[in-house]
Amino acid sequence: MNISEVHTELGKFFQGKVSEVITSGKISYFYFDREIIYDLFLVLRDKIGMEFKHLSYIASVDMKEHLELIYCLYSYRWGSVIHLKTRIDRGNPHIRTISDLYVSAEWHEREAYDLMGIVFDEHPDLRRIMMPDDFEGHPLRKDFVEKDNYHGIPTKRDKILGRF
Amino acid sequence: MTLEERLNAVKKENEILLNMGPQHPSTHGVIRFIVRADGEIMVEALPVVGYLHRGIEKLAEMTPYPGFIPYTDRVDYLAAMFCNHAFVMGVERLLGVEVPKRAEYLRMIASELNRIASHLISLGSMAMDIGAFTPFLHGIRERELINDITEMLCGSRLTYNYMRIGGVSNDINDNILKKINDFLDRFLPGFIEEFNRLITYNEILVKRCINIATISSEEAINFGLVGPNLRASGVKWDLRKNMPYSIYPEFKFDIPVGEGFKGSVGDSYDRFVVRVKEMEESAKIIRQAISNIPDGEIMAKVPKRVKPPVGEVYSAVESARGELGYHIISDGSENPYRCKIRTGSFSAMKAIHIKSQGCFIADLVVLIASMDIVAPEIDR
Amino acid sequence: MSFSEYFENIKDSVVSIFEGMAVTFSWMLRRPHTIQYPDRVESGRPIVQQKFRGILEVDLNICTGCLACQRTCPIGVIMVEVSKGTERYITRFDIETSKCMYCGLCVEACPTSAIRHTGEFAFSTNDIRKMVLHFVKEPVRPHKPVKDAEPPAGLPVGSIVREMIGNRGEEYVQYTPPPLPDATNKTNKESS
Amino acid sequence: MLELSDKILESFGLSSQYSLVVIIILFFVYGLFALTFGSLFAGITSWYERRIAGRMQSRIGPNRVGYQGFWQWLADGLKCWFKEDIIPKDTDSVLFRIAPYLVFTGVLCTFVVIPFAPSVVGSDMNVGLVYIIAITALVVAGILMAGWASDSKWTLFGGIRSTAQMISYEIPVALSLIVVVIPAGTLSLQKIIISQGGAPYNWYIFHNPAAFVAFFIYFTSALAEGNRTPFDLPEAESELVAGYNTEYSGMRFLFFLFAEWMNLYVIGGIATAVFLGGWRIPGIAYEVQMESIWLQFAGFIVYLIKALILVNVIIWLRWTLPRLRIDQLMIMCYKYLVPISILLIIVSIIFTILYESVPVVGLVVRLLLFLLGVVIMIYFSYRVYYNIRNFPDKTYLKWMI
Repeated sequence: MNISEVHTELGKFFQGKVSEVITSGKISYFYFDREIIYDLFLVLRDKIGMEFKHLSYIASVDMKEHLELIYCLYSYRWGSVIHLKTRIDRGNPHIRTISDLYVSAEWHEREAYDLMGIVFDEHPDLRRIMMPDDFEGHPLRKDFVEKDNYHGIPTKRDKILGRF
Repeated sequence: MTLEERLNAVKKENEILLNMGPQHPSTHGVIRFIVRADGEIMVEALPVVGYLHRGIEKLAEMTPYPGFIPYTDRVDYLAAMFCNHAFVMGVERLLGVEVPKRAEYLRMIASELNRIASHLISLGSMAMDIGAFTPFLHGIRERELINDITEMLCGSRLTYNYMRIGGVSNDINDNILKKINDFLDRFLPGFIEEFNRLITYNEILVKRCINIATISSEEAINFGLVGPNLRASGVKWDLRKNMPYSIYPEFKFDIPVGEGFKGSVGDSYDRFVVRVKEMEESAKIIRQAISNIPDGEIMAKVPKRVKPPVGEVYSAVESARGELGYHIISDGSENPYRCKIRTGSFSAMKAIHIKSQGCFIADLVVLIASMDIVAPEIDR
Repeated sequence: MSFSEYFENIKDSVVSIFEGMAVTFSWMLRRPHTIQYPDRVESGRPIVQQKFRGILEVDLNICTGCLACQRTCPIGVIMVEVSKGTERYITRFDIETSKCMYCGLCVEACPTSAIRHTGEFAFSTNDIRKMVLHFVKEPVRPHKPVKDAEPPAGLPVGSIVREMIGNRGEEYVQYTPPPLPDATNKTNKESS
Repeated sequence: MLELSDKILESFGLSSQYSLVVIIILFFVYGLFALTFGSLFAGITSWYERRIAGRMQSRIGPNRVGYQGFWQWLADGLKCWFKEDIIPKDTDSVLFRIAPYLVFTGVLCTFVVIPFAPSVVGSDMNVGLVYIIAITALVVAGILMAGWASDSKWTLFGGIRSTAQMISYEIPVALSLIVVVIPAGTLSLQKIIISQGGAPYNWYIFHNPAAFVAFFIYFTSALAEGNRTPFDLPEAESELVAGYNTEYSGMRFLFFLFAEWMNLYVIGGIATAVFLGGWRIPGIAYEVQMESIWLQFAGFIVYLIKALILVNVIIWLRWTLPRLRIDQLMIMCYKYLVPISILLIIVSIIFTILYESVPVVGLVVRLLLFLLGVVIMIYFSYRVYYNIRNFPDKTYLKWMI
């Protein structure tokens, strides 16, 4: 069940909302709109022909003008893997959570929230996962500037050799 | 919302709030569990992670491709060979470089040796958490022999930095082959049988591990478990067989799957036994590989300054802790634009959080050890 | 909990404890694998293997000053300064062993393998600034590699570093790069 | 002790009204002997245990302080003596201070009854065994105090777990000892030893099948009494950091360790006295042994060797077996040990009656059981040989390196 069959299958359910299959480098993926995320993953997970039951990871990428979320799904029954992408504008980075469909999504979404600042609505426990709770800013963004010190601890190391 | 709010929201009055803090003998590495216990029975063990977050993914965006390889060792320092292999394979796919056969063999031998070493530590520390200290040291003693071999092969005992984009850094010689043979003769029939007699069939360990945190196969897939944890729940999925990479199709080895050896399918005891069986399989693979290493050079022609074309790749490797994958997005420059690292222990933490409800505090220790989580893999 | 299961449990635990004790007792009669490291070193087994990546060392007679090592180091631990002008001198070659992660990328990048890993690893000091190894005592002319002749064999591996590690006991003295012999042209970069 | 004091009185020719003074001096001397023997034994066992653990884990163990590290325990003792023992801020300081001494005295008091040699014993009470079981209750109180007073959740867990464990395991200890008291007819340890014959097959362990099983039940439940693996739940490092003695440091912590290692000898001593024929030397009658001083000393040595063998087994068990969980511990006590030991008492009664009516059956059963013991030993050494043969490491018997 490779990506193009999945794409045609989904094309029937979500006409306008699913973009064309794009292959860049060694991965082929397609974009989908933010609103249909819940139904899309419900179909992907439970439809007999697809059964993508294992959500491998959610990668958040900062494409400078907008943010992107990459979902990677495995179907153990058919032994296939597909990647889906969705665009999120930097203004209000909101998207619905899929942690009620995939339990593993909860922590991946928390990481995306913590490091990239994408807020997942109806997430059961949206907290920072890597950074301390009172940390401002989202480190993985391209425009993230690190402050000089955190609670008085200097974040820049003293330069012995003047190089780094 | 912050941690305090989360805890106050669910606080009941007759519960004890125990802090199995970052420094605790049985949380493997720096992980903290806030245990809400009612007497000995746990209501919830809330994991708090992030103490070992070095921001390797952010560092990837600042270092050139060849320079990033030593960082990949630090993602999972107990099984560093797999991290190298996954990253290097990803970049080679982007560049379209064909790795010489001999290099593939050397990579595969080093990785399987590293899998045995990692399993020895995880089995030993599980036995130690349950109280038996001797199997841990027997495991460490065998691991020392592997450390010597890798030290002779690539110069370092833990963070190997052995693989390069397009091949491997050092070649193997007869001395190392002889040492590997000695290790295998010692390991396969002798050590594993003795380890089983000493601890695997030990009734106290069996009683402590059966029916603890039993994870069914649907649950395991939904939790996103990978590697031995997934196979112990009865799902026959191993990247080396189902999505073959490198030269694994040329070798005959089978995938141990949990069948409820003493308790039910997918309990902690199954995970323990599946890891022991996996060590045997790895030893068989190495034995097949040593006998027919092709000769040839060990490094493909790769430009000094690696600049892969624009594009993305996701390369995954069956590490000791399951699927370890690098999602590399390159924009044609010298540094990767984004490098997402997918590790096995990250999703295993969620399984621990859910499965810890309702079992004893002593079982939380068994559950953590049986999931074989390692702090650097979670926090990256 | 039927009767058979009751006695099954007892039989299992007795047999498995019996087996376990037989295994540990058999180890009582064997030689321990650990050796007394500082006092007694086993002759057969080297402490550190031949290819061990220990503390870095630079042999300046065969260093061509090409700065390849400085470029490949992912964390910028090597600092080399070569003076501009007609006669080029290597005025500064420092390695911060406290920050180095011994990954070995610089050794591979060096064309004449001037920089190399030694077998030394015991190097602890009470002041971290002492861990910065300054290899240039007085400015040295970079080595001109002859086209096809293989590079001349430098000093034995480890000799330079062993001497440096040896005198780590003295007080720390602030390092000042040595002046050029005839001070014709200033060094290209002021060390900040 | 009383006859001893009368003998001394005649030898000095004093009249009997000084007997009270002599008895007090004798008790003081015996107390000192018990204290030094106990602490010396605890110290040396700590070094011995770490060496044995080392060899079992193919490493060396402490061998720097003195010849083969023999003075390691003295070094540890002095270190703990000079170490600052911190009393955390909001602990219940009175209980916190008393707890270690309670535990230590609890274990030391059992030395009163342990028969070192035919005439050397604190006081040969005729309620010896019951006294031992009663005095260990002091240890339970001490541990609970330590657990509660250190005012931290972990020590509270450790304290409650260990009290539950020690109280519930006193029952199988008592019941399994009664199995031997029935044929012996007396509770005092000296008389039990006297009623056993010298030759190994006359020991009470081979007296009847019930006593044979009772030995193993006594041994396991005494291990649980002394908080030793596989029951070292209270100070389970992997879960409770260090159980009830987490907050202790310095000399107070050492008292807890003293108690634990002294307890080893108590377990070994009682087991040898009751089951393995104490200081009886094979082939020598009791009366002959009472006269000559040298035979009494030989009796002391024989007693010591038997006890040390058992202490060795205890240490060996610690480095082989994992730890039980708290509910498995309780199940094992109330579902397995207590019912079986009650059953054994009945079987022991039947056998004692049988032996009264037909004496030759007793001899036959004893020989058969002795044979069974020897067979077990042979099978065990075969298993050890099997292990040695199947692993490439060669044997190496130069013990101390």
